[in-house]
Amino acid sequence: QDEELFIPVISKGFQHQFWQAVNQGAEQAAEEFGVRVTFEGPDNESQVDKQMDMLAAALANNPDAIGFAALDSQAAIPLLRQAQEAGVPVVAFDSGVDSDIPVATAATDNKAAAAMAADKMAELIGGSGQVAVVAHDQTSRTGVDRRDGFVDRMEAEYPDVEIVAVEYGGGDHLRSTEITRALLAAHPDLDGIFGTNEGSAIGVVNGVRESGQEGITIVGYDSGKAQTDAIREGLMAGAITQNPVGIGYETVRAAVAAARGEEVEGDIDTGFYWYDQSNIDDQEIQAVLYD
Amino acid sequence: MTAVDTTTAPRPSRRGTAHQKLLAFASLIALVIGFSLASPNFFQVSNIMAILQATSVNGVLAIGATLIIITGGIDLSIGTLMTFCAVMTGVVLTWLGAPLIFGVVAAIGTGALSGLVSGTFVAKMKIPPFIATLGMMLILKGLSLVVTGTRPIYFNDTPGFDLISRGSLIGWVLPGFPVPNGVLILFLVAGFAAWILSRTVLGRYTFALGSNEEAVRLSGVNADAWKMAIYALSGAIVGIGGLLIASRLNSAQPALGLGYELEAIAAVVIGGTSLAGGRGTILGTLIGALIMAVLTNGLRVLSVAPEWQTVVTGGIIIVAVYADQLRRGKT
Amino acid sequence: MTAVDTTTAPRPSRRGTAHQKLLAFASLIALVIGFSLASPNFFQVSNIMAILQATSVNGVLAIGATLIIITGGIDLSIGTLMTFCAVMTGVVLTWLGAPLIFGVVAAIGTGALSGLVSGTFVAKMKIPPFIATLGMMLILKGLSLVVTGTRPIYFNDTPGFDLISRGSLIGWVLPGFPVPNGVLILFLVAGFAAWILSRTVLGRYTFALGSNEEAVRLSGVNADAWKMAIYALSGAIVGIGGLLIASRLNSAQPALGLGYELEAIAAVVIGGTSLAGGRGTILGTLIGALIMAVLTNGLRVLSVAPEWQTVVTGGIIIVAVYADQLRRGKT
Amino acid sequence: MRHSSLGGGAMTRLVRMEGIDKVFPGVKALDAVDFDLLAGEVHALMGENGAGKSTLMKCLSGVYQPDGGRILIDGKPVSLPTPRSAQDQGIGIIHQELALMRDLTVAQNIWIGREPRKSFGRLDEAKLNADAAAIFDGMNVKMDPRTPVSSLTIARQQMVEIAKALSYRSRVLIMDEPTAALNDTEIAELFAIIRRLRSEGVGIIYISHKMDEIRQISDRVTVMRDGTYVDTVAAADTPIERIIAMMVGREIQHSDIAIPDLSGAETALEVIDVSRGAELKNISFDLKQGEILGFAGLMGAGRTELARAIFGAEPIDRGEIRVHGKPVRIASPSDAVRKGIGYLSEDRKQFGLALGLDVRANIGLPSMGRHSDRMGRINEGKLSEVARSYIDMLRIRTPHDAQEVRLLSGGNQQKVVIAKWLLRDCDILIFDEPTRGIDVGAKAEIYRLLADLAKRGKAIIVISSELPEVLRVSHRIAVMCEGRLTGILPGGARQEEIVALATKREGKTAA
Ligand SMILES: Nc1ncnc2c1ncn2[C@@H]1O[C@H](COP(=O)(O)OP(=O)(O)OP(=O)(O)O)[C@@H](O)[C@H]1O
Ligand SMILES: Nc1ncnc2c1ncn2[C@@H]1O[C@H](COP(=O)(O)OP(=O)(O)OP(=O)(O)O)[C@@H](O)[C@H]1O
Ligand SMILES: [Mg+2]
Ligand SMILES: [Mg+2]
Repeated sequence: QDEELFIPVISKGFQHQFWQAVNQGAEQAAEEFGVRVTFEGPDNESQVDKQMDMLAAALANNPDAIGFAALDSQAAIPLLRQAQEAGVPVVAFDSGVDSDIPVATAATDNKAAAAMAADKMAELIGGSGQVAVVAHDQTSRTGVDRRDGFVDRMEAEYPDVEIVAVEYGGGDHLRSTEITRALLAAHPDLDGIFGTNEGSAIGVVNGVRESGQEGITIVGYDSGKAQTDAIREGLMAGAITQNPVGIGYETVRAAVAAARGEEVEGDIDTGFYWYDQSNIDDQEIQAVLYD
Repeated sequence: MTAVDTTTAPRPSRRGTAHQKLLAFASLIALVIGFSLASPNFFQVSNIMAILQATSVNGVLAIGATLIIITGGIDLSIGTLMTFCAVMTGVVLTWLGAPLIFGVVAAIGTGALSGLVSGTFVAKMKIPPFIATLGMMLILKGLSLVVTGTRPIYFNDTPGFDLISRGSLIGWVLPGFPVPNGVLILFLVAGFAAWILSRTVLGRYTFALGSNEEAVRLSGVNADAWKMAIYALSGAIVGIGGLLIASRLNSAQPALGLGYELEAIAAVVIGGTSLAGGRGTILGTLIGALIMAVLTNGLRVLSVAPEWQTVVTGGIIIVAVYADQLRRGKT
Repeated sequence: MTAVDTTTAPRPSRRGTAHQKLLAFASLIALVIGFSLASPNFFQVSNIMAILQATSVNGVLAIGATLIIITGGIDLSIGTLMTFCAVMTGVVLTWLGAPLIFGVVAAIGTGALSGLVSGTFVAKMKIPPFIATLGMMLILKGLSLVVTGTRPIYFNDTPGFDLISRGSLIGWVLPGFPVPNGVLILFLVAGFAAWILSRTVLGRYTFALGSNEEAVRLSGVNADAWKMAIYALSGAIVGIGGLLIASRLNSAQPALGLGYELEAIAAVVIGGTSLAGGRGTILGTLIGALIMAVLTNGLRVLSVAPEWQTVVTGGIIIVAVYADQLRRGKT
Repeated sequence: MRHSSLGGGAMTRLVRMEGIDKVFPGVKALDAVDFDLLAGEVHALMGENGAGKSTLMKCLSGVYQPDGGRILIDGKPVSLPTPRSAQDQGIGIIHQELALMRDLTVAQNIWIGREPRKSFGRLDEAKLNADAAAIFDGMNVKMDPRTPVSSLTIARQQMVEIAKALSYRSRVLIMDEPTAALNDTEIAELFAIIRRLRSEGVGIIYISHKMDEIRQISDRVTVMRDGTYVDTVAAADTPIERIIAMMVGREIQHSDIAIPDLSGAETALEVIDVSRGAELKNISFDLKQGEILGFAGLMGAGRTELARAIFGAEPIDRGEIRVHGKPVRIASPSDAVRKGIGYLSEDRKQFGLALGLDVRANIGLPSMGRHSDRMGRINEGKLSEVARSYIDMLRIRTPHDAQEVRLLSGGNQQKVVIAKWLLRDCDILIFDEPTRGIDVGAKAEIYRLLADLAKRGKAIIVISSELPEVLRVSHRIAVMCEGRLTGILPGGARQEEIVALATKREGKTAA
């Protein structure tokens, strides 16, 4: 290992806090293992082909291993195969890649996490009532999984809870705010709203705050200062957080190991957590929050 | 018979501007009535306030766009400039801890400066506005991320900042009429822009440049300088939009803004301003922005499936502009 | 000396179109050399192929956009139309299980039809192209989601579909020269479009409409019909782009496409086509698309931070067009 | 011979241009041209289309920078880098190509750049309109200063340009073909204004292709040919023929019209009771093959409207049009051309030319079908060949057939429009102001050409605001007034008869 290892990390985005936290974890690991890491991702989670171009450019740089969060794993297979042929190990992260090419996967089970949000929501509104979802994306893997995880669990376990609407704000804070206000107008008896990522959740908080309506239970996803503040203030009941820093760290750690020809663990579950006013200051939770 | 007589030939009735505004207004009213009939939840004070609030940012951006479009230009950097102005406000207020008013100055100043840069590209370097502002759109988008380190800046330490858009001065004076300040600011900006356009030299040159730039130049006017001034003014107005969105989100979100420019331009054109330049009104733009906001809100209140919302919005934009064409008797 | 003599005055060098292309080409070469010096990994066969592959979709879209822009129009629906065409291919091939060729027909046919609709809006209903295609952009975006039920359609059951873009016919004939079929198709489309523009009546009218539509109409030409034909042709070309992207991703991704139109238009303008209409070349557009692809790829290979990539791209778009203006001696 | 007899007098010399050169890509537009202007004189600048008149004046008004030579004002060399700097030197210009802002009102156009202001950059709209009204009063023209320019006809726009130029109160006033779009009464008004300015000591440079005007108004005449200075002469003691000879450098053949016997000719076009709104009222006439029907009338009489209606460019409310005896429905210009009707518009810039395209493409525009194969491939060689033949025939001054039309002089652009309709070879041709901006030599050619076309059996309508022109070419003369056809006179009618019909209002007889 005389030469510094080079590990490009291709994520699903870079502008969101979540991805920045992943980046942070990756950089932590890079420093620890003395490798060089680059981090990039497309502007939004629909740009499947842009991600392909990024992967192609990364491969051109003769990397020692690659971290990759596939927007669409099927579409990526030819390039992944190319990596495999070139002897470049691939570590999948965030959501998995439906293929045996990646040597390891560091991911959150988004569906299970969203199902947990549904459980909490149902509990908080007393097992019955009307609930709406402000999702961040209608087609991306994370958007679909979180929506479905939430909706399916509600339908399966809580027959008295009605999902009255699912709207998509693209993770844009302002659009999600606008959506929330329309939802509040359209459903005067609404009890709770689930925002499926940081931007959506903050938008929901904003919209509810602006409308001045009381008694809406808000459940969020991911962290960021606005969400933790809202939870402390009591505006938001609680949220699911993943462990983005851990994801980034584990991805790079596995990549380094694979590049050095060491044994790596195939499935690295980085976990998810529910946090609310009661546990937000716990050390375990604080470790996975970012702002 | 002298030449004088020939000029008294029957003249075609001027195509009434009053009439024009009436029609855009009619579309708006039709939409409102339609949605009200379709859902009892639509025409409620709180929802109307939501719609007005939703109009505020896009409305201000659209007013900025109107100025540029009347000169015959276009501005694709509106959305990301808005964000960049919000970011600069955050830098000044949160990072430097300066008093509120400096944040306002920072937003408007950043907007004006960036507008001036775009204006220089267009006027001095003769880069087509579409490209100059496309480039600016990317530059500003990147800069927002660079400056913030891709992290939002929160205004929690600046008390009162969120009141800029959310408070209600009017509601304070006239309880029961809780018009948010954001909307008040929209109308103030609209009034100011309308005044500039109709009463000042700058406004005159805005129309003149859009009508025939070469003629303006041949008349000995320093066309470049005036054009740059218009771009700077438009940028300053976009800066106010940045202030409004920052206040509404109580934070500067660096990744926001892409796509807002098309919404603003759509509002402008629905309001009857010609993309060819030389013609347009602020009142029309306001109505256009309201139409967009009512449409978006109404479709959501009706719980139309999101993908169909997109389709219907696209269709209505086309229909609204077509109605405008029909009225002008172009087809 | 009679007036007749003056018409045979020494023939000046025609304001060199050759020269023009040379300059845009020079920018391209400069970029390539710069990146090659900056990183040894840039100028490698595999990376060059990656760049060419990345050019193929945007290049085809940009060629479609070139036709519209020469008529003095603009097409914002390119990106979402590309996606819609890919989706319709998916419907035909995967859902209906039709043979490959029908997928190709579906993509091109959908594109042509949609182009015809846009063309009708513009030519017959006199809706400004910016707005007509903005509406179409939203409509098509929504329709792609509606048709697919927001899920991608995979082409796993259509063997050979991915070869449309990924295979290499050239590499098969000339091993060691593995130019992907996508690139081959790009060049075929470019050749065809260039032929249309320079040699056919349709091409002549494309330029004429962009130069002075009213004069074309008053020359007894059925301007509306020709314009619609151009929009349909452009749509068909975008359909080929849809085919290419579907083949590259071996799937039809219904949410893709927004924003691609601006990239395509940027390529067109960098290539020297005037947004005012009446002037432009396909070769220029090709070079413009290559410049964009080299730039994006090169910055990535250099591991420039993504936010700075955006800033630099914006800056280079402006500089490239400014260089073009300087050469034309406009400033 | 360079210095005119007037030059040495007591009058002050306002402008002196010495050895001015100007080169455009492919064209040496000016080659060492000298010119001078005295206070209180009208100095006519003459030359064929493309001789360089407009270019010289653009150098004097700060639009172009000369490549060589110098300009002296009041004897002092000056540089005029911008239109503004020329204005500051007291030089005003009416450009040949109208340069108005269509979306602004008349008054706003006139005062652009010099708006009366109140505090805070606010406009004083009332003063603006009042000042504009005062200028029109002084011109004896009735015009509402609040009218948007876009609703004015070309002639009215020309009036606005003149008013604008006057508003500068310049010491030097350049008029580049100000009368090209005006009728006789308006020209008379303009001349009155010019004479008044001259008496006030203003120096006026006057460009026109109308020879009779030169006689009437100018003191000295400078002639240019092919970008070079030819001579400056006193107008009073130089016969027009001499000036023409200096301009063209060759003889011009005049041919008098012979009115053919068309009794046996087939009727090509019948217009029956065509009406639209207030613009066209119950118009009926017919036109035979081989006939040239002139249309006379005052500005706004509705001749252009009628032509556009026949051509399908504008709808008609009522009435019928028959071509070769068959009733036809013409809903668009393409219908009209298919039926064999061609229309040459009076406004070449807006309606006649694709300025960004080359000469060849413009000439070929209506005839693409005939120069392409079934697959739509253009036969470039053939097209270029015919384009060149028309360039020669009409003496279009262009370096080659691939020159952008926008770079040609105004008159040469007009010839391109003519060429395009000649090439289309329609049976029925409507020429609206075909010689606007065209020099004497070329005019004669065009008159001959019209006669030739008629001889070959074409049916031709010529709309012209120049009575001598109508009289010169027409076999019959139709006269319109306020949207009505007030009468059709035989060729060779007297001018007074035409004027009487042109002013014959509804319900009254001519004043
Ligand atoms: N910008 C330009 N670029 C190239 N050539 C030009 C340009 N402007 C004028 N020319 C050429 O210069 C010559 C002189 O043109 P100019 O307009 O001065 O003629 P003119 O005497 O005013 O003719 P007309 O009587 O037709 O108006 C013409 O051959 C014309 O084609
Ligand atoms: N002085 C005027 N003021 C306002 N409108 C006018 C005036 N003159 C003409 N028009 C408009 O133009 C119409 C007819 O003009 P048209 O161009 O057909 O006349 P023309 O006989 O061709 O005269 P010319 O082309 O010389 O102006 C009128 O019915 C009127 O609508
Ligand atoms: Mg001239
Ligand atoms: Mg006329």
